[in-house]
Amino acid sequence: MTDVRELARAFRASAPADPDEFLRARFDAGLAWVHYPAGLGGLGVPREQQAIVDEELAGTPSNDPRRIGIGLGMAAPTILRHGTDAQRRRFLRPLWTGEELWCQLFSEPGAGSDLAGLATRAVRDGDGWRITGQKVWTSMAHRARWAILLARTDPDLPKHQGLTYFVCDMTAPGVDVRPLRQLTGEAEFNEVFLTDVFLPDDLRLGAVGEGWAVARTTLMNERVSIGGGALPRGGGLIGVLTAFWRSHPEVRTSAAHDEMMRLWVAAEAARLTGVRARQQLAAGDPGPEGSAVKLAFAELAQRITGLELELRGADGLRHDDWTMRRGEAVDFEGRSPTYRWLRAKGTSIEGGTSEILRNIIAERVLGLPAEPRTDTTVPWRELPR
Amino acid sequence: MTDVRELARAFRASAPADPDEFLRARFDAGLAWVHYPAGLGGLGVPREQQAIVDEELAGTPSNDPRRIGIGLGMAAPTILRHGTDAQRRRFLRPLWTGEELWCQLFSEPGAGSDLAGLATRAVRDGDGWRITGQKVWTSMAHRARWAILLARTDPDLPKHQGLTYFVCDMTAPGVDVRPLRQLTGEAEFNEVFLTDVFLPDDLRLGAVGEGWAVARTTLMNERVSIGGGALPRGGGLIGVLTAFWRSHPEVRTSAAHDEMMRLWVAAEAARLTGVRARQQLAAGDPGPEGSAVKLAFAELAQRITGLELELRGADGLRHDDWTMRRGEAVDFEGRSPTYRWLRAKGTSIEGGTSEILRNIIAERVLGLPAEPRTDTTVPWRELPR
Amino acid sequence: MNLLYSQDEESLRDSLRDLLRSRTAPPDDGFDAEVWRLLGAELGVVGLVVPETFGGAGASLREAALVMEELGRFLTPVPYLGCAVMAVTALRVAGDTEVLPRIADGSAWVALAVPFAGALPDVTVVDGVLTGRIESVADALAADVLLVPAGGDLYEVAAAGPGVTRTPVVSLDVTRPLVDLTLTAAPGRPIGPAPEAVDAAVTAGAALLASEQLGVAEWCLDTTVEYARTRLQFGRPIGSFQAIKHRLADVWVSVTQSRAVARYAAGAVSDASEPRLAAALAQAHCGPVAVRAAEECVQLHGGIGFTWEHPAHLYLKRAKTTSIALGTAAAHRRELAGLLDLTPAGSP
Amino acid sequence: MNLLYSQDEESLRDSLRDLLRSRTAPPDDGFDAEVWRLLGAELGVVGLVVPETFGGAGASLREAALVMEELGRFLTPVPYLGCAVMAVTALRVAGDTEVLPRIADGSAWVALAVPFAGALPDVTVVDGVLTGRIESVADALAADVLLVPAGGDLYEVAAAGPGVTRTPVVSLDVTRPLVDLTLTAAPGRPIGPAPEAVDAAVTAGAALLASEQLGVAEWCLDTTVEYARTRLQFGRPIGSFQAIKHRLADVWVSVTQSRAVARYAAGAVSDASEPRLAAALAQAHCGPVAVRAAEECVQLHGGIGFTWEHPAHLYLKRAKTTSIALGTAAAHRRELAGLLDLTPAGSP
Repeated sequence: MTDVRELARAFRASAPADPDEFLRARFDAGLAWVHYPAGLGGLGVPREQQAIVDEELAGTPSNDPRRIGIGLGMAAPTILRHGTDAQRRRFLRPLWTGEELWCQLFSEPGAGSDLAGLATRAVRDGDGWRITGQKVWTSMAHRARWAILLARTDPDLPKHQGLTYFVCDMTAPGVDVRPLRQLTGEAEFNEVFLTDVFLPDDLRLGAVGEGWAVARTTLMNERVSIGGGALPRGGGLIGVLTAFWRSHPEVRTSAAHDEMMRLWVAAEAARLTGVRARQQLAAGDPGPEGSAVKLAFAELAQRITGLELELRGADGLRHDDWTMRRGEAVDFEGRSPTYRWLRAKGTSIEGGTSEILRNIIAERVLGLPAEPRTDTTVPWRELPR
Repeated sequence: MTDVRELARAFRASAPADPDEFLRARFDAGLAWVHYPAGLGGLGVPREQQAIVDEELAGTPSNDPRRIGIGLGMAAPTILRHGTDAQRRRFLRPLWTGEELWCQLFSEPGAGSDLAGLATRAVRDGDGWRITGQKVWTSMAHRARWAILLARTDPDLPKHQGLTYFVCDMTAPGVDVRPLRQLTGEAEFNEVFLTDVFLPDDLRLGAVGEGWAVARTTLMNERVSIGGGALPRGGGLIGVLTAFWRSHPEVRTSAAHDEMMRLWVAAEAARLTGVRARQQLAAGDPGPEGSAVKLAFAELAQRITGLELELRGADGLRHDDWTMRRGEAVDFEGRSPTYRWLRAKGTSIEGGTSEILRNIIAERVLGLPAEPRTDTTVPWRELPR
Repeated sequence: MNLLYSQDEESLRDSLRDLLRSRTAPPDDGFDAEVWRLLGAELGVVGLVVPETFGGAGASLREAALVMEELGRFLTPVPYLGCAVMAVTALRVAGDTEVLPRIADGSAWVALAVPFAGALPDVTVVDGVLTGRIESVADALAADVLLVPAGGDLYEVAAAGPGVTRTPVVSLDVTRPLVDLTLTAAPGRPIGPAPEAVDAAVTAGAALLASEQLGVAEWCLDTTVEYARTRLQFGRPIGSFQAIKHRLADVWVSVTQSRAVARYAAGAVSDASEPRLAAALAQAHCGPVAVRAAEECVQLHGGIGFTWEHPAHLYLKRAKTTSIALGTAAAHRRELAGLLDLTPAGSP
Repeated sequence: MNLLYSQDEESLRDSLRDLLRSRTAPPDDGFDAEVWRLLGAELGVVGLVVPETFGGAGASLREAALVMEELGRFLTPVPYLGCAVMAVTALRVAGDTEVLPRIADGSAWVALAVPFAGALPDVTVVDGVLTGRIESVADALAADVLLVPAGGDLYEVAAAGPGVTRTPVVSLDVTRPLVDLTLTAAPGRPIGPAPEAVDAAVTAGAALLASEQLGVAEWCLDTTVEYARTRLQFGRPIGSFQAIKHRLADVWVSVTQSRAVARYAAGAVSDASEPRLAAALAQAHCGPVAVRAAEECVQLHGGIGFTWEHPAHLYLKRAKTTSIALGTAAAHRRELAGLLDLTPAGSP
């Protein structure tokens, strides 16, 4: 059995100093993601052992997990599972080191919750494909080298069957990235217009027509990653609120006190649920509790930030800045109270709306019967749009 | 134009003293329900003029509106609209005077919200019909002389088309009324078992197969009547709660204070909505606001009575009496706090569940599209049950 | 009290809609001068509550509430609340005879210089000149006249005069700009006693703000219903999904209640029957309803509702700020408790 | 802290379910003597928390919490909370050596004589005899021994002895009877100091009541889901309607949270890390969740859920009474605020 701690210590002892080189060397040593196969940044050992590596390599160069988040959380597991050997070798190393950033070209203006209804077309052209369509809600598209892309290759098949999954070259001609401004005033996301973009066939991931199955791998990993990291008790948004309460005796009213305590209890219950979910995962028994955490977080974020504005009274009427900016990271704790409140409205929409999450819980967790569907058996072309 | 006030004064001057005789005479004078036709207890004048009659006849014998409620609110308008002349003359007078009580045989164990799915059969037998089936949630069945009854005459037609509406003779052989005990411990309602009950054809109301259209008249009138009467500000359940608060300083906490004030505001908003709905009705412009009143009342009743139990603490753990009794009237204000809390759970189920009411609001008021239906076009016999 | 709209109100509503519907793109500076002129000159609604003796229409606050409702529905950026409702009420109670005619004839935008939320700050008067700072004042951006409560009296101060500095604030509600006012020995003309005047103005403002909130909530509900009827996902309109239906039905119920409450509040401040109670009830109810309607509007629009491009966020910001302005719902519940003798815990 | 169930706990759960599942019809008097005997004799869970020195299993309150969860799920009418959790905890803290063995060997049903909700009444002690009245005591109906806090000490009082009157109360929760106790010069034997003992017992009771509430909520959710899967209306299962789905999904989310919170509370009173905080959190969260799950159970069953015949009402009554017993959620939120230094309004 591989002694991961030993390997990590040995690596650290002789690792290069330059951050980029360090990360490349760490990948090559199999210490990037230990549960990945040898040769692809891992050692083929259980995922839990990553903690040992991280402990041993604490303080060494690392990548910003938010910057490489999409690649790490969504593209990498999909490439690992559905990619060819050549694709794995080409993409995984620079993805992990952060030398190549990734984005996701899934959602479309007409296909949000109903992702499988998407209209972006991919048409055969010699030894490759021509892609035309419009994608939205693409974070990092303006920086990304690659994208994971879902497109329709056969509109005469039912919606789930005519899709194919590609890696999109974001530098290819015909890729037009435009900022998408949100209600916070800044543009954290993009719209991506694809006009006759040529992708060679070796950028296809999985078989033609198998796009939905490949995308499910991506989406499952998105949901797992969204639960977020472990917070200490009273951390996160509830910590911001209680800190404000403690430092501003003049805003305290008895009604607000009870409302704050309700939120504290709800936040702590949600936090403990996350703790328990991670314990289950570590025990090799991942449950559906992640969905509960995301649903609860969305509601809590909105209620907590809303109460904070009320407590602030006149100050709650004032914003800091409406100028159009690029916002690349959500920062609930460091920014203004009005930003927090506005940005929180997105938590129940992005990464699967709360409505879709409730459907999933009801059908997959509780086993309630599906609604009668009219859209899954007819050719996509004939669906009302 | 009929001078209603004049007529009422003249009638009062020479009316019989015996209560029953007084009511019969009042009916015959057209002063029962002035908007009904002459000869059927009315004068054919606008409904608003009833207020003049009631004012002039204040203090004279009257019937308990709760005792004759079902007859008055549901059977009478249906008989008036869909009955034959003979039926109107036979039923309306003793219905109004209260000499004959009515009940409603609509709901069944398998057909609650989906009333049109009911299974009680009516089969031709000579010059009449044989009825067999089971009905539930029948208040007053143990006292009623007559019932309005919906039964299936043709199971081979789609569900809404095979129904016929009858007046059921509650004294006929084969009618078996059994108390239905509720979670309050008492039996306010009944189950009614109909076994081969013979009803002559002249007890059929409306044409064979037209039962659903006739029933819609009944149900529309049920919804109108459920809005309830006008309460003064701070009356009803919120009045019970605030009276308890005022008289029990020891139970006051700041959290409960704000919750009580939320409920006060919600109750007053619901009350004003009822006031406005009645003003619209009086102005000849009945709107859908009655549904808003019923939905809000159900939720309020449950929240207010729930908070009262919490305020009462240890006393909220104690009930008064679980012995099986017959309860004929809902009494939210006169009974124990635990009774109130339990009985309030029925307000969102009886007379159309809150779920069905929301469907109706969404589709009929807001014009949202109906869900795909699979049950309205196939023969009733083939429906899954 | 009659809670219905009168025929006159219904035709006023029609005229307003004709005007406001055509002005959809809000100007960058949060003030639509042309609509403001038309509301004064063509429709005569700016001077609606100004007595006829002073050139106004001599109507009641009920009619002004109808105007507020439509301004809320279209989110029209004009200072109607501050000028036509609050300043006029303050001036009438303070016994003014000089400023009211200028509001009625459209020659002056008058602002009551009080914070849109929070307590009245101290402004000192020495030898007829005023000094102090009043933050987050609404509807004062380009006002001609400021009505400043100071030392027990209400003063008329020329907004463009000496000693007056207006600093625009970055408002959360981009359609209702706020300013910070600094008075440094600004000359003022006393009009009359301030406390009752300001109190009446704030009460009338809170009561009529409920009608604005009703208009906001109605727009949100109507817009969401329309979207739900036409947006297709999974091969059918999202409004045919029962969970969406039920949530919109719940919004409809609370908007229906808001209509009754807002009408009641408008009536109660018009006939002065119980203005404080009605205004507190209105703000305790209608503010949260508007916030919820706007939140559901954003949520049920999905991604597009979260964009800057779609107007939903403007309504969300308006709903939230008005639920804080002139007192939060919680503050109004506390006031109601006092008026109803529902003593809080710990009180004797 | 580990919030999962251990393998031992899972097999204990299996044994409990085998036993409890077969006892569905609750007895009329609100006490199932046979199950109580089997829980003691066969499964040995009545003495679970009694130290091994006194013949118990020497297990922790975590395992007892698991028992509470299953008793809540099946609504088994036995005095486990009062005897095996609260009395045992009080006895251990008070330093008892005599009563604990009788609980462990099943020879005594011991009840802690405190009100199930509300403040401790005064019981006076004069010459070793106790006088006072304690209302709404749970799990004391047929108890052999009463533990009575009086004059600073905890006393053992023979329930069938002289001077003790037990008056059964008509309990809202028919599956957990209450009694009013009257002591009139009842002889008592002092065990040890009362305040810490009672405090620890009430804290442990509140913490473990959360597991009972979890079991209640789970039963309600499971039963409603099963009904929604099979009840047909409009030609399809009602559970295929999206509004029903979403409400049940919301219940599932809060029950999932209750599980984490209840496990945490059980752990925290077991290792005494922060019992007060954990118990307050547990009651602030799990009580309301159980009430809501039971309310949805009644509502989504429609008419049948409103009948006496269907067990839903038993769970509704249990959920509501436990949300009041040992402190309401609001009271626990107040306590939490104190522990977290989140000062309420008006405090210095």
